[in-house]
Amino acid sequence: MDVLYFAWVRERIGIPKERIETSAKTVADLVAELCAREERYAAAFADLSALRVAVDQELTDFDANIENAREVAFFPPMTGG
Amino acid sequence: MDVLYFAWVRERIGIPKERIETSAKTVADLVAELCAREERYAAAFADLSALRVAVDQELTDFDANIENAREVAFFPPMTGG
Amino acid sequence: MDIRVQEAPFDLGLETTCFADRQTDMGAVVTFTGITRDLPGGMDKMVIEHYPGMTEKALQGIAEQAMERWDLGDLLIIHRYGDLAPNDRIMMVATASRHRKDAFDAAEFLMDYLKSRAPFWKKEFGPDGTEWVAAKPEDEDALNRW
Amino acid sequence: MDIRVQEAPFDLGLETTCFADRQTDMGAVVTFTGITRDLPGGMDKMVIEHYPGMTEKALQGIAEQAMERWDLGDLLIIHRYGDLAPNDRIMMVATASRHRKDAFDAAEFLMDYLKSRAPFWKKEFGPDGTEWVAAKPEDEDALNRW
Repeated sequence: MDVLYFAWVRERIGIPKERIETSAKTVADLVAELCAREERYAAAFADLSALRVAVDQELTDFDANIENAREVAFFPPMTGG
Repeated sequence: MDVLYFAWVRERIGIPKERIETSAKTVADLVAELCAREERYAAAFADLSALRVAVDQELTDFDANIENAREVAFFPPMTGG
Repeated sequence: MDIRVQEAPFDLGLETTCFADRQTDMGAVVTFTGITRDLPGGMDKMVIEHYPGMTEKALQGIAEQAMERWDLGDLLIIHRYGDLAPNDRIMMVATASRHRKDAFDAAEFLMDYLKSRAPFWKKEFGPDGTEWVAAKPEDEDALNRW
Repeated sequence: MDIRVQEAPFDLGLETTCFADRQTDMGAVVTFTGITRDLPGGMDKMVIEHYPGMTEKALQGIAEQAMERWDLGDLLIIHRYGDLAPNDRIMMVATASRHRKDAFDAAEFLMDYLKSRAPFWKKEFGPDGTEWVAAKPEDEDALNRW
């Protein structure tokens, strides 16, 4: 699946997008997997309350199932308008 | 004092403005005086709840004192905007 | 603060651009425009009567109230009188504020007051004759919010 | 319904004029424009990041909700991304309705949703470095009204 990062999440992790092979069932599982990988992920995901997640371009929460997802994106709260 | 009429009040009375010498103390006194004068005034002032009044260009009510007024205006509820 | 009562048409786009251009420290601009409706079987012409002298004072008073009640950087009111055709712009207001809520609330307040407290009267000329536009009870009610 | 996500500037006056011109049976047009503030010692540049694909879907969804909830004839959303200078127009919405209340409420609703639910992120470049604009708790609270 494609994993995308935006704004300071992108800056902290250092890349805008990557392809990840995972058997994670939920967004939270994926986050745990990423955090175990490298320090920069653990830093970016340190405070989940400061993050938002979209699965297949729909805003959702960290409990969301991602078993059939094509795209998961992490980003800070939006500041449009 | 100058007495002004607007919208359908002007049409019913037939003139936009007239100069009136009066000793009326309030707007209501002035209205009574005008109604006693001619049928067209009585017709225009038949339903005071459908009318608004301004004394010296300030919206007020029929109890307002007009002893020192320069200008009294009668008109239907406004429809600006 | 810019208040105009005029017979001539105004250029909505130009007025909106100029108003926004002169805001440097305001992040939010709201405009409202009232347009004569162009309906099948509707009116051919609208004539707006007003009370010269009082109109300007009423608009000035409404504008000052808005500037006092909200954190506004600027506001604009343009209101036409005289003859209008269907689809003509009758009037506009514009408000500028640092945060959007002030600009929105002030623009709504200005419109609620203009509707019922500014001395304008509209007469419509249609296929079935002429008619003075009646004030709506809900416009009077709208004032109670403020 | 017209929704545009673009890097290029837009002409606020022209967009407002065109939007108003294409309303024939709507008497009320409301616009909102967000402008980058130009403050002494403030930022030199803003960069807006967005999520291509999701942005368009989010705006479409917000617009459809507004059309369902209010009696609107039309609406317009334009939102820029990329580099903006102080005093640039970031975005605009326009709404058209028969009665002014619908146009006002729908425009406020669109703005409240755009603020917190459309995937845009603003970064400011100032004399003291760069900073991601933080979401405000009151913007999240504003959503609870609807």
